[in-house]
Amino acid sequence: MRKITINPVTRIEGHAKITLQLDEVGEVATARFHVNEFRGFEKFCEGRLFTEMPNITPRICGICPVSHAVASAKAGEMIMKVTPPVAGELVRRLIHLGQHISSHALSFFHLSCPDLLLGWGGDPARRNIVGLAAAHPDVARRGIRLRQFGQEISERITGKKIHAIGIVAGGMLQPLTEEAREALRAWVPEARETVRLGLELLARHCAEHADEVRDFDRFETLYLGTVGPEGEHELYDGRLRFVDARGGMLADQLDPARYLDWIAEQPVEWSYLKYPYYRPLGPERGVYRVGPLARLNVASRMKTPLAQAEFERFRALAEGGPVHGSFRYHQARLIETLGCVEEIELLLDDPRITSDETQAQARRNQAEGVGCSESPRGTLFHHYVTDAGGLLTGVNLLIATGQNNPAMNRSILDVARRHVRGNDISEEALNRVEGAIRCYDPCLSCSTHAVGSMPLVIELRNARGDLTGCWARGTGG
Amino acid sequence: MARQYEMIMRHSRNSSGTAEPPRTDTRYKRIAAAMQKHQCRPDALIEILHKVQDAFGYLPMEAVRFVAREMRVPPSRVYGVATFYHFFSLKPKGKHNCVICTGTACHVRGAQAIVNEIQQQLGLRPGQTTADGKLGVQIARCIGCCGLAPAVVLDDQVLAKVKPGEMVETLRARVGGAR
Amino acid sequence: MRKKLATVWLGGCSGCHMSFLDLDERLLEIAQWADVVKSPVVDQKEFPEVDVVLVEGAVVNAEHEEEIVLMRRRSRVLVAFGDCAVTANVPSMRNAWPKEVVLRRSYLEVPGTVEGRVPTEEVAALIDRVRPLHELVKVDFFLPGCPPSADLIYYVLTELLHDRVPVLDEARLKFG
Amino acid sequence: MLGKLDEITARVRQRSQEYRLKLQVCCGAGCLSSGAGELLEELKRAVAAQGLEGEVGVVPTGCMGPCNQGPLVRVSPDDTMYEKVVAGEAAGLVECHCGRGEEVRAKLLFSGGEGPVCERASEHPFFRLQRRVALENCGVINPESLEDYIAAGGYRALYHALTGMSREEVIAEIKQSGLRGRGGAGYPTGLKWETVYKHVSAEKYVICNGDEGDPGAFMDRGILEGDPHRVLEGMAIAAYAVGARKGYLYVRAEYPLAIKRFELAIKNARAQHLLGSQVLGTEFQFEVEIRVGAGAFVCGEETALIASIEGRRGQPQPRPPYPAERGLWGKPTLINNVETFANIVPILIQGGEWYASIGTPKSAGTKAFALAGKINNTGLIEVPMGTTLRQIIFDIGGGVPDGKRFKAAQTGGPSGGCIPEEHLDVPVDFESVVKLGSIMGSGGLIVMDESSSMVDVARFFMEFCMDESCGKCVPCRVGTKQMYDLLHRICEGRGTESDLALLEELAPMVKETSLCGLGMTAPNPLLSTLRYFREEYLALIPRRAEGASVGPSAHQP
Amino acid sequence: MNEIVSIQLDGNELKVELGRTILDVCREAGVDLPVMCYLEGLSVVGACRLCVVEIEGSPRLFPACTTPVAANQAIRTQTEKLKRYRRMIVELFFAERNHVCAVCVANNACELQDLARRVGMDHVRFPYLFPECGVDASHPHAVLDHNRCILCTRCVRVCDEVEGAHTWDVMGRGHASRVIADFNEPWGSSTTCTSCGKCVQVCPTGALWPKAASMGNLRKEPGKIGELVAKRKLNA
Repeated sequence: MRKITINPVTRIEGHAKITLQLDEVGEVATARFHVNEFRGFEKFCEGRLFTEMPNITPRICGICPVSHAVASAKAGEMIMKVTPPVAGELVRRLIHLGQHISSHALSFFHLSCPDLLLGWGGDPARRNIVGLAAAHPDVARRGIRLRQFGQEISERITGKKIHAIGIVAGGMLQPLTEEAREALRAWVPEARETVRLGLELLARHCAEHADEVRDFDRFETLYLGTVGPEGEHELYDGRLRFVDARGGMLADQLDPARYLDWIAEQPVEWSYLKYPYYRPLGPERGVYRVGPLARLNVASRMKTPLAQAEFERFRALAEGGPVHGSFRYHQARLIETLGCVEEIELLLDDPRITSDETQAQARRNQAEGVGCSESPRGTLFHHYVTDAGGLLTGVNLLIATGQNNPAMNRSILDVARRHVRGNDISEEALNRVEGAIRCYDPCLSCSTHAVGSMPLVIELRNARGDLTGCWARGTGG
Repeated sequence: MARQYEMIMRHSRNSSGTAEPPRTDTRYKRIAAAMQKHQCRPDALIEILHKVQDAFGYLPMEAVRFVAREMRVPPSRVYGVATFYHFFSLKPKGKHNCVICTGTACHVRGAQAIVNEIQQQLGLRPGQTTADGKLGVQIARCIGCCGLAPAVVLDDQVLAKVKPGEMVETLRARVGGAR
Repeated sequence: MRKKLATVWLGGCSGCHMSFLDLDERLLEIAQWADVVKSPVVDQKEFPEVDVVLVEGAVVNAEHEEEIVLMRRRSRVLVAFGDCAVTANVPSMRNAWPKEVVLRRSYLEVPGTVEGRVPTEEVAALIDRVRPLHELVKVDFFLPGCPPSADLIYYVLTELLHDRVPVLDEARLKFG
Repeated sequence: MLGKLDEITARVRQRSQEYRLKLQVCCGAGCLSSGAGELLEELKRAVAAQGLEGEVGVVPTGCMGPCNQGPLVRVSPDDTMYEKVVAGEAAGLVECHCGRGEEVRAKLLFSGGEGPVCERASEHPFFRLQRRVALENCGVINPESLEDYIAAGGYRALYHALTGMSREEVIAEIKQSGLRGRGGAGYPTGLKWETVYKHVSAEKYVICNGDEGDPGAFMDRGILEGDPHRVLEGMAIAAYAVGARKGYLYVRAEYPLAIKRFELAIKNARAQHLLGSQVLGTEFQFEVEIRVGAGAFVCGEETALIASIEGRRGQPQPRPPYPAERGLWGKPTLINNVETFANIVPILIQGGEWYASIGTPKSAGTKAFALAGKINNTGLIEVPMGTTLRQIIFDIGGGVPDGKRFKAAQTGGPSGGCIPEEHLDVPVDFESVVKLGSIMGSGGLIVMDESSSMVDVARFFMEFCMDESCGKCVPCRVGTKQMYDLLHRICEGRGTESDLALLEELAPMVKETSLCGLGMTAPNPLLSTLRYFREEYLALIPRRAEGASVGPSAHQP
Repeated sequence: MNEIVSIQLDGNELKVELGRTILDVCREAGVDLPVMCYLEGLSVVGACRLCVVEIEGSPRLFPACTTPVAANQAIRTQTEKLKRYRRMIVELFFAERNHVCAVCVANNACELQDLARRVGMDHVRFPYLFPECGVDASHPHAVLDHNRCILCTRCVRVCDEVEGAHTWDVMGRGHASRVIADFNEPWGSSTTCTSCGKCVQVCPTGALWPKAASMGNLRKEPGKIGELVAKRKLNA
């Protein structure tokens, strides 16, 4: 037996690595994705006041802080038994959509485009956003600006791009000013064009590399996402829908507050990331995926016309059933981004959004609260239990990337089995394995996240664990 | 902190409300008399707390509440004073008490070894009392018997030039061999 | 002379890196002065010498402890990048409990957990206390903020990459 | 009234003349804990049994000094002292010395040690090099007997002051004496009295500070236990001089014997009109109350002590206003420590000029020291200012036991510092000790030998200061904690050179910015050990990994 | 009116009234001295030591808040040493408890946070002590978080001196000191607290805050106490 260790996210960043265990004949027996990072929010939030959580939990992740803030605020609202005023909700939605845009833009333009446009076999040292800027300045610039638009929304409202101050239990502290509304409106056409460009790039890539795309893992899982009352795609305030691998409805319109009835988590010895599964089907058959691919697989439709058109094209890939190929995450991400831009435009046009009445005040009115929102990487749950004074006595956080963990492991295994054989590990094999992870855009700060190039090292180990060989990529060695 | 807090809370609940301390208890009578002597002047607070500790061996919360009420001193002030001075204890001490002097002279002559030995052999750290309440171990900053260093005060008796092993044996003998 | 710049991420939320990306088009300007070595190499032997390294995050586990020492050795200027690196910030909130208690909560006690167990294999062991960088290595420059704004990052990087010493005056210096 | 004092004196003297021999048994705290109480009774029994009752008196006294050798018995007027006399040896001793007139050579003081043994105790260097002024009655008279005190000349100074001196004259005498506060800071006592005197107020207070908190110091204990009336009389004189009618003795709860004896002294003095409304038949009135401390070193600080007497947390106040101006209950208050008050009576009796002639020009008089640590003759001594440490440690103290090498002397307790061998010949006075990086302090003197780790000593004192910090001001509250943690790290072998650098940066800040003396002096043991024994610190610091260090910020704006 | 004397403040000649404190004089002269424990309207405790100044001819440092001016004093308020010491004191504050500005309700409304910027504290060199501190949320309207308490005792003083309730005091000593309500009981069960909210207003950090507040909308008005006390004096 040999063991191969891959560190896609370098040892220096040290958050995650992959090990491949080979059997006697050199076939991949197991593939494991190890998350190295643990910070302990579930414990150290205990003893804090529940109203502080919308400012603490964003520190779980700097890429999707708004989703955490929103989930926290919603859990707080359940504890207070209060609903934010309309303007509060609309502004919050706006920021939330902005975050989806910036996160998705980051994933596609900053992280994936270098691969797509510079080629999988390009010089790893240049395969990053800077290298992209040199080779395709327009694409890079537009990608950067799309992300900037998303960040700008938060800044225009709260004064801060990351870890915004103002998302509170009960609504928002700040209204949207007329000035901000106009400034943001001005961005919309450009943003829409950039997403379209992204979709075109992706479509071209898929056409040129049809085999590769098809070849990417296509194992089947269940899907979880939130949907609106009519089953429409909904990021901010939907109810849970599970579909099975054939697209059949497993459960629909579930109250997120009862997430524990549907989702269980199993820790493993070898990763800080747990193995969640769809509880009624158990750990083996209950593997599900979340995130853009899942959301598009569970949704009956998109809320906006342009996104809907893309959605229909997307679903046609699988004749209306779920699209399983994880490479299609990229596409789903861009479709969502398009939907976000459209929805932002609608929100900015809503006359109610600039009202000063953005926050509802209330005290703690019940002990427990669950907040749920869709983060860019998937469905997010915050679950708080408070004492009489409002101090947290129990905190449970179910994070998007965590829910993709079983699927990511399966994806790696899937890819590795096809491309890794014995001692002969090709450059391409490394890329494939890495690519399998990147499809999910795993947020490993919510687990970890790599920015830019991801040099790999593979260590071959014999059965006793002694190092017998080492391949490194991205360092010229 | 939290644990301590809880403990104190339990005390306060036991004695909260209108439940008067047992006036018939002669100890309370003595405390009341001392307060009378000082006309309940707030400046006598420390003197009175000394009396309480004399009477009970420590400062029971009930008695502390009683003092605050009778002397009309704000509760937080009484508690602040009671916890400022190390001589006062809000916890009952042991039936037997072993006070290890850790003054300079005793320190350079090996007081720490006594503390360590007691901790290792009897499992008692300074400030702790055995579960059965038989033996309490404390440390003192300096008992002014530097000529006798290292010195230990066992039940008000000063032991001079104490050797760690012998000290443990003495303590075992004092509490009847109980660990 | 083009500089070599690295950015590294230890125990933090990546928010500082996101703020770095908020440089937006100024990223390309930075790229004119420095080769951005964004994800340095795995193997310690191959960690390149760099002129400036921005280190985000606190020292949370045993691997971070080794990494920060290595990075110090290979970097001319080491910048504690953001509050976690400077003060240990939010990750240090766990220091109020023994690490075992914190792990037990997340892997054995939280609701919904089935067959709870604390991860011990192939994962970096937590250290007893989360610490800021300067408790382990010499830090040349401190850039507080949660996260530091892109403008601030731009200012500091511009100065450092031009061999000047950035000055955080009252207007630029802020925790939180 | 003077007649009454004379009458008592005559009576006591006559009674003691009846005795051919007097067996004085040291009943200081040290000897008591070695069995002096039992010995006293046994001696009385032996005297009675051997039919010597009329000619041999057995009397308890306060601390005689060599605490290490207790229980001690002195035979007067033979000037013979016996050491380590256990109760079982009483009969033999009485029979031999009192009966047959033979000295018990094997039990002579210091015969168990390595140094000289003298038949006449006063010829032994331990006593010969001492000059007992504040302690003159300690170990001589029965501390529980007012009559003994009066017979030793007691309360005459008070009478003299009340009847023959104006308040200004008293203060002038004290000023002339050059007496400086014996509590540690060495502020001129006369000036202090004058300041309180000059502040006009219907109410003023005199406080005797007996909160001897320095670990390793027991001079005040010795005095309070051995000669309580001396302190009481000194307080009364001070009260007359500054215009106070009420006094407090603030004493540690750890000194129950001192409390008991002082209480008795107050009671007896009141009964003889030496306290109360018409003291010694004059218009002067003076009451004294005892306030028992409750275990807080910081209460040695004047303003904290006042807070404690007022029944509050013993936290110091910023000065100004000084207690002399606004002290107890906001009234002008004089605070001196026990030893200072014990010096007042001899100054008034023999004159300020006399007192000033003892000691050095800037530090007049004598100073009591408590010798302890790695030294042969531990105990309580009093020497003229200007005596060298070498004389104190090697001649009086008999040097370091077990053939070990002397390393350092620690003076001034947690506020002081360590003085190494090379400075032992410096004459001890307020200024010179400060120059060496220590302070005179209240008189605790701890000797360290080569086996003592000076870093450990620094940590010990820092832990003390950290525990005793009242928590009011930030530099002391947090600074002592930080310094302790850093020292602890170094002691445990986990320190770095930058820890040392941090310590050296923090210490001066704490020293200069703390609110009261505790914080201002807390870094002293650290700084002085760093000054003289830096290599011990460095030896504890492991060679650190390359690049791993903590340094002061390179780029401060 | 007291005697007028002349002093030198950072090299500038000034005529000032005897009996006033150096801090008063500095404020009037526009010299910016940092303070934490000092608050107009409350008794002066001189505990934070931030306002220490140098007076020529004395080796000691003097807290400006308690030291009265004297004729011909030459006062220095901004020497390098003072700046260094002040920065160190602020570092000690931060190292003492668990101040996490990023998630504190008082973020952007905190005197301690502002102080750090003013004295140029870019990091804390001293090891963080990470003490175990509780949060008391038992009061219906406000929260006490010991993690953020700097023991300035403004709350203790305002409660005693202005409100007259003396709910707050300090227990323990040294670095173990903690602000307590009554007999170290949950604030919400205090029998002396009048819920006047003054303590919350004067608290310089996020240690005391109204439950309804969130990061971003916390506004404290410690200055109100000075005004209140002044008005009372006028009326009396």
